[in-house]
Amino acid sequence: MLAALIILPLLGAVVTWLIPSDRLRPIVLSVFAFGHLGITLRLLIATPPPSAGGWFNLDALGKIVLLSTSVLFFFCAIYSIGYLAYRLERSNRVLCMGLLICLSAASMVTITHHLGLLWVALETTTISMTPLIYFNRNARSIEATWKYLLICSVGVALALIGIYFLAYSTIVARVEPSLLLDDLIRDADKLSSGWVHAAFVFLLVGFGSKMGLAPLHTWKPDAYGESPGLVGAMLAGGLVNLAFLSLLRVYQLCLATREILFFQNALVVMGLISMLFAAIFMARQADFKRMLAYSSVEHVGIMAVALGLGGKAIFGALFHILANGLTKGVLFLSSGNIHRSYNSKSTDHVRGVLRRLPWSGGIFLAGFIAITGSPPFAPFISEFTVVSSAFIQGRAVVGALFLVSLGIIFIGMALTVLPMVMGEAPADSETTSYRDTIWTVAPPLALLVLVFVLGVWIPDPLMTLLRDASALLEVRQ
Amino acid sequence: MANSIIHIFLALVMPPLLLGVIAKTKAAFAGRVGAPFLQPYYDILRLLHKGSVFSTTTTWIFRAGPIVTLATTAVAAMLIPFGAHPSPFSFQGDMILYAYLFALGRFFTMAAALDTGSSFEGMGSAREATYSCLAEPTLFFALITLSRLSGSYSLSPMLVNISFGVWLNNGAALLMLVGGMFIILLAENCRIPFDDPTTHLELTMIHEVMVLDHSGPALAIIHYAAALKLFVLGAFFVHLALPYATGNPYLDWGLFIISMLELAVVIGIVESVMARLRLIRIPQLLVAATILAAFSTLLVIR
Amino acid sequence: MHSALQALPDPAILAITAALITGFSGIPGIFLRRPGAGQIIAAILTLLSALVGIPAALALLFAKSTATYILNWGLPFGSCELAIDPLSSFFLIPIFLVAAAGSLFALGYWPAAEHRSTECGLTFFYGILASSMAILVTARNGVFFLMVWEIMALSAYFLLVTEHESEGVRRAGIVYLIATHTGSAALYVLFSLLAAQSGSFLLPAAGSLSALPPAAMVIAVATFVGFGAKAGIMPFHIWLPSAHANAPSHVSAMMSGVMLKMGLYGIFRTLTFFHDPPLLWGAVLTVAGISSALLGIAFAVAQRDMKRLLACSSIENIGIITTGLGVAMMGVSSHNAPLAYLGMAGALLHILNHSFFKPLLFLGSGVIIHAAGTREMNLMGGLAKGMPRAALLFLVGSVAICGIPPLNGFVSEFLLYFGFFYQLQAPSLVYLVLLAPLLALVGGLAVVAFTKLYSSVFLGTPRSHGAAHPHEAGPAMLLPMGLFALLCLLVGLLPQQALRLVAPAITSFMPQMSTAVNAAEYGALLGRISLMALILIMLAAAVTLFWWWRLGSARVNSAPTWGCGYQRGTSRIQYGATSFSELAVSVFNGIIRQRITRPKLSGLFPGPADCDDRPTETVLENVIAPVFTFAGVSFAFLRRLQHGQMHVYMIYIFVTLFILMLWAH
Amino acid sequence: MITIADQFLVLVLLINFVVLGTSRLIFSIRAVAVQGVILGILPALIHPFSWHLVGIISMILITKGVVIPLLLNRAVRSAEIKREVEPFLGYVPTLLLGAVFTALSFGFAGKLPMLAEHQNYMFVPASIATLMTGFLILTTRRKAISQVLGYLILENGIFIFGLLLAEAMPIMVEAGALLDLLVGTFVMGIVINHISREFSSLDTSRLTSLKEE
Repeated sequence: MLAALIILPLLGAVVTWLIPSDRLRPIVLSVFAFGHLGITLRLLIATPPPSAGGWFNLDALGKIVLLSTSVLFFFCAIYSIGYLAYRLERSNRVLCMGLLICLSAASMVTITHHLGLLWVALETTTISMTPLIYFNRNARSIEATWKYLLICSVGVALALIGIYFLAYSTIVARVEPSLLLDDLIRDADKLSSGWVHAAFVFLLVGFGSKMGLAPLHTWKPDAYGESPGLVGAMLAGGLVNLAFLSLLRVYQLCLATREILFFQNALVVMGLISMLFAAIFMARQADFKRMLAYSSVEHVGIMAVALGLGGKAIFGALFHILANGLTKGVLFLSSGNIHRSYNSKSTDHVRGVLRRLPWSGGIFLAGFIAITGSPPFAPFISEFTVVSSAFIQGRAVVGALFLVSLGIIFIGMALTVLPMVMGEAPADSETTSYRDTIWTVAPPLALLVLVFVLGVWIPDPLMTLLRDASALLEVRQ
Repeated sequence: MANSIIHIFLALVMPPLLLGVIAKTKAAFAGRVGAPFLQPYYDILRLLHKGSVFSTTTTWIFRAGPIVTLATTAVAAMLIPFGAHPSPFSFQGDMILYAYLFALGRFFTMAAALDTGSSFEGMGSAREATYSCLAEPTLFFALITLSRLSGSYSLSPMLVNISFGVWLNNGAALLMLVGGMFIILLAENCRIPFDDPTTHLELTMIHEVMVLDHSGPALAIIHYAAALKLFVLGAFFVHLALPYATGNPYLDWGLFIISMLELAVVIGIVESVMARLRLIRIPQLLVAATILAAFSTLLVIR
Repeated sequence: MHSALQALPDPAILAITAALITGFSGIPGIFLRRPGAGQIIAAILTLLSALVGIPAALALLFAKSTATYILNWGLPFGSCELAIDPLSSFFLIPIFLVAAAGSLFALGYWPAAEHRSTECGLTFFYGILASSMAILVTARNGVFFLMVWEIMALSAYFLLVTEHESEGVRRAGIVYLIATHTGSAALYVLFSLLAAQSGSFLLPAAGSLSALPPAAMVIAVATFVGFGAKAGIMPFHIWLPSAHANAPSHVSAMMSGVMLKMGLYGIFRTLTFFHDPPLLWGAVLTVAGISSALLGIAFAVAQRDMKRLLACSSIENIGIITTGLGVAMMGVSSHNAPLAYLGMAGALLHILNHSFFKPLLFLGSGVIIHAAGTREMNLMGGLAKGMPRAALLFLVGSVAICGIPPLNGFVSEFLLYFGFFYQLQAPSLVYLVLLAPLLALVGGLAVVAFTKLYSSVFLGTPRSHGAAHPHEAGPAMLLPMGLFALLCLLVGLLPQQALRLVAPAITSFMPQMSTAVNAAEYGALLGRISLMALILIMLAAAVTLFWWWRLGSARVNSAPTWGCGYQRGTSRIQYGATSFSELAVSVFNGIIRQRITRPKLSGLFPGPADCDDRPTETVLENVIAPVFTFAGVSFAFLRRLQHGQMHVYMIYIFVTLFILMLWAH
Repeated sequence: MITIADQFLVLVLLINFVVLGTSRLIFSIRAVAVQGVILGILPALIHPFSWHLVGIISMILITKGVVIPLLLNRAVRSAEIKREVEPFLGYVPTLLLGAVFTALSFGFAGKLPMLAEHQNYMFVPASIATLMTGFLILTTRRKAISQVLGYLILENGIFIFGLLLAEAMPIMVEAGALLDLLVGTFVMGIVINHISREFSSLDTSRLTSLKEE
């Protein structure tokens, strides 16, 4: 069953490669996405035992990320049917293939407990996304692709060093050398602390740059800004979570090695820096896709702070994986519609969206409200959990900084989004034939509904899942 | 009971007499014989028998103005004690009602004035609005002082309480209060130096210009209401300035009437020796009154 | 009457159901194709819920008991309790009342036939706003409270930007949204700290927290900022004037009449948690309140936009209420029962009164806008002839809001005044009595503001073509106004009954205090006031009869107003709104700030020129805007970090690595 | 055997300096290729014979020694550029920095808690020094090709460290990692070709249109 999770998308990749028709391909994509979603749900209900040797083990943390990725991917696939039908001027073979390969690699990241394999899978996602960013085939997108590829590769390379250091620490400690998470955790207190420390730093920087923590985020606005809406959605809602999952693995290890305090503080500091960075860059942002990219920086910051705070905030971090992923899907898909319809990303030209694209505009507005942490949407739950636990733990300064940057971000986003969706379209704005259709509106709408439901009611199974997951990250004496 | 009847009777009958006395005093100062004391009564009666002209611009507000003014002033007259005698209607907190009744009258007077759509009336009501809300705090400082001195929350006790004994103890405070309240008395009743009822240059008037377009019975009502207002505020002032009281009720009524007439004479003297202030000076004088009253308050509550 | 009400099946359930019905009232309209059908259904549903909800609220109020329910929700913030105690039910009354009146008014004011695109959303969010407020006052779980609070704020925002094509509306919307969100941030802190104090997100029981620890101080500050921003207490009022001015009128009525009170409710509720709060809290509230009242009404005097004037007077009234609350708190702290009782009674009663006359005036302004097509008072005039009924109702509102007898505004202010005077004999805090003259000044300025409003709109002759041919409003619009006017009159004439309405809420607010005073005494006082009011009315009637008798026996003819000797007098030479308040503005210059642009006139025969003066938003323009510009500039500087040079991005990565390495070892 | 390995590592370090010092792209590509070949041989020296070792070695040799250099050469040809002109930092300073970093890394490696049998070999210092070289090239060179080379050298540095823990790294993972590097560089090559078509140059200082102003 676990194997199917990996193989099915690969199969799909092959099929999409063989299919000649650009019209047919997205439908096949959606079919495989649906299959993947089905398998995912099946696995969540009936979880298989860890594979022999413990290489593959779908634990609670993996489940959460797998679920959010699979759901998001499914809706992106549906969206691609309508979207790519409009973009028939160029072949979407590579796009569909890349998406499916990325999905397979992502599934691998979620189910493996072997750090080396984790790294391989993660690097695969990075590479498989590269051609997708270049989908628009213009100077800006090639630049974005180049920066994305090089910075992420270097970052992940650093992560590889970190993993090597861990491995070497086992050798130095003369325990049975292994990169299996469970073995490492078992022998944690024997490992030589010097190497482990260094490893943590390298892993933090490596996965952090993949995740987009400031100041390692520099590739993000370019990549998100220049790639098509659904690729942006996968990057911001999917890949970010994978990197975060890798960070969670490291966190588990830290917990075992009692080195946690440094790691937590580092996370809090980097998270706050990321939020402040995002706040600064979002104010007066004239390109709404770049704005979304910075919002993604903000939200990885939130997750990092939550993880660093520990305690109850862990729940917030884990729930934010879902909340942020789905909401980012809403925003990027609807912004893709807006971008296509105005053929511009500049807020000078994009005005009065509610008039031209009532549905996309409304969804985008709602997504803005959701992502800035207003009820009744899911991000509120996680963000408030973080704030309150910060104050309850007596770390008022962290809480205050957190709130301040949230406030600035809200103001910045409001000043960008509200003039965009409201008012009248300016006379000089380009008019295209692109309008809301059921295929391009339904997916973001469905995601929005999900975000809303999770904002008012967390189903019991999900709640237990989150509880188990946060149990894995509790400090144990 | 008898006292209440006398009270109401005085309130009904006496007010125009004060105007007559004031006019007579001014005439005496000017070396003229002047109109008889009862001239105001004649005027009012004559006006009551005249017909009326209503501007086509106006609505029922224009008609309501005089009525409400008179009614409110009359109720105020029911609350204020005359001389040593408590008022017919007296309850805790009545002084607040007393102060706010005038506001009601003012609201309708101004509205009625503006109803005519004439710019002169507009001017008048703008001035009235501004100056009266400057006068408001002074009255309240006075009430605070009196309430503090008498230890009660009702006009009758707090005014009747004033006596020479109180003057001996709180001379300074009461002196300032008298000063402040005299200014307010003149201002509220649009006497010189604030306003000159007898001038015929509308640009300079406050109260008179607001009632330019009223005629006949309406004007009569307005004149009577104005006289009554002077009477009511005067009664208030007399308590502060001339707190005579003999034990004998009838003598007290007499004393009250006499002191009201004294007040009228004093006003007359002031009007004959002073000139009208320029409009821009008026606020300063009113603020001065407020400051006086405020100081008296501070003196008694410190 | 009470027994009859208590015979109802559990009133608390009824009230909550009513709230939910209101919330769903807008939904049918979304699916109905025919324009207007949804609106009518919404109006009917809202009216129904009011008919159910208000009696239920009254029953709960007089039952003096607290009904508690546990809502089963899937969120990890402890159990979600709903409870209705007298304080909640007291606030429920205006919510249901104004909501119903507004939705009825909307039928005439915002007919779906003319506003196809906007009506649906308007009706929908209107219902959400109403029901969120109704649920808010029952919420007892901090997080649930916060969620409902945000929903309320957001739905208000969407109502406000209904006409988002106009730049002004968008600006107002953004200012409102930013202000309310900043307030919410303070509330995040508040509820987190409360949870830290009490150990759960359930709101603490009354008097269960101590005010001594420093956290309590932070809680107090957060409360003041968070809820004050919603209530519009100075200096958090910046969003209020433009928001109220730009919203559709029945929405303004809802916001000003009820939504501001939710901020006050928050303050009330939070203060109940603490036993013996420090004197400072009451003092701060009092100072903030009286200055809001004074500055608010001063701003109002200077306004030219009718609805802005009303909005500023909302600031004033909120200020008066806050003063009352502050005084009451000082009474609680100094164990001075009468002061506490009078202050609280005045505050609560004024909340009720303000939710009667302010909606009346805002609905009236809607009628006026329909008739004159503008909000600019200098362009109106003489509307009373075209719309006598609306004019009469509006007059009632204007007199009531000035706090003049015999209407309801006076009653609440009377209680406050009496509380101040009461201090004269009190052992401590004698200086509170100095609030009385200040309040008197506020009253005086209010008279200026509202004579200005009423006269320049309804009286005189029209100053523009738009205002020349007004038409009377339809029953759908007049009926709600009439209802409010009637309530104003009733409370004014039977204040002792109104006091009985308030008493239970006071009891629940400060149980130990209210036993120490004998409320009957104050009831008797108010009885005397109602007697005097009746006498006043009878006297007025007598004078009227007398005058009619005189007029009957004399010649009455009519002529145009004397043109002051001008040869060609136009209606433009009347005293307009601005010219009326000009003197007051010049006297109170400094408190009232105006930007006057005077033309340069030269030569013997200068050409046509115009002089423009408009009131300035002091705080917004001189404090907030500069901060934003500064932030913008400094951010623009920092944004250079993202300069596109990739090799420098690489340096970022390695520098981060290096720093972390140093930190780790 | 391991002593021989050390000699090879010295070679690796020398190649680092060559790449730091030269401006001719083709030459530095070849240098990196040689470095890759050396790294390919090294495992054979330190690990006992086994078939999967053979597999790995052959793979390394093919990828690092043949495929990647070919790719880069193609890119250079298509872009018709010969040398790296005016780098952000001149050659002499870069060389000096490289020397300093190498020295530092030797010092640093001495402090690390090493396994006794690794104590007196220069795997760790060599790998750190190579890492640093890669970083230097990444941050100082203008041409996209040079940056790819920098990335490759960085990878080589990591690879050297990886040699120490063959028993911890299973063959599968090793292969996967290598495959990723190959594909990654492959994609980079493609991207470079696109860049040269788009901008008719490989000058990355032209790739700065995406920024905040």
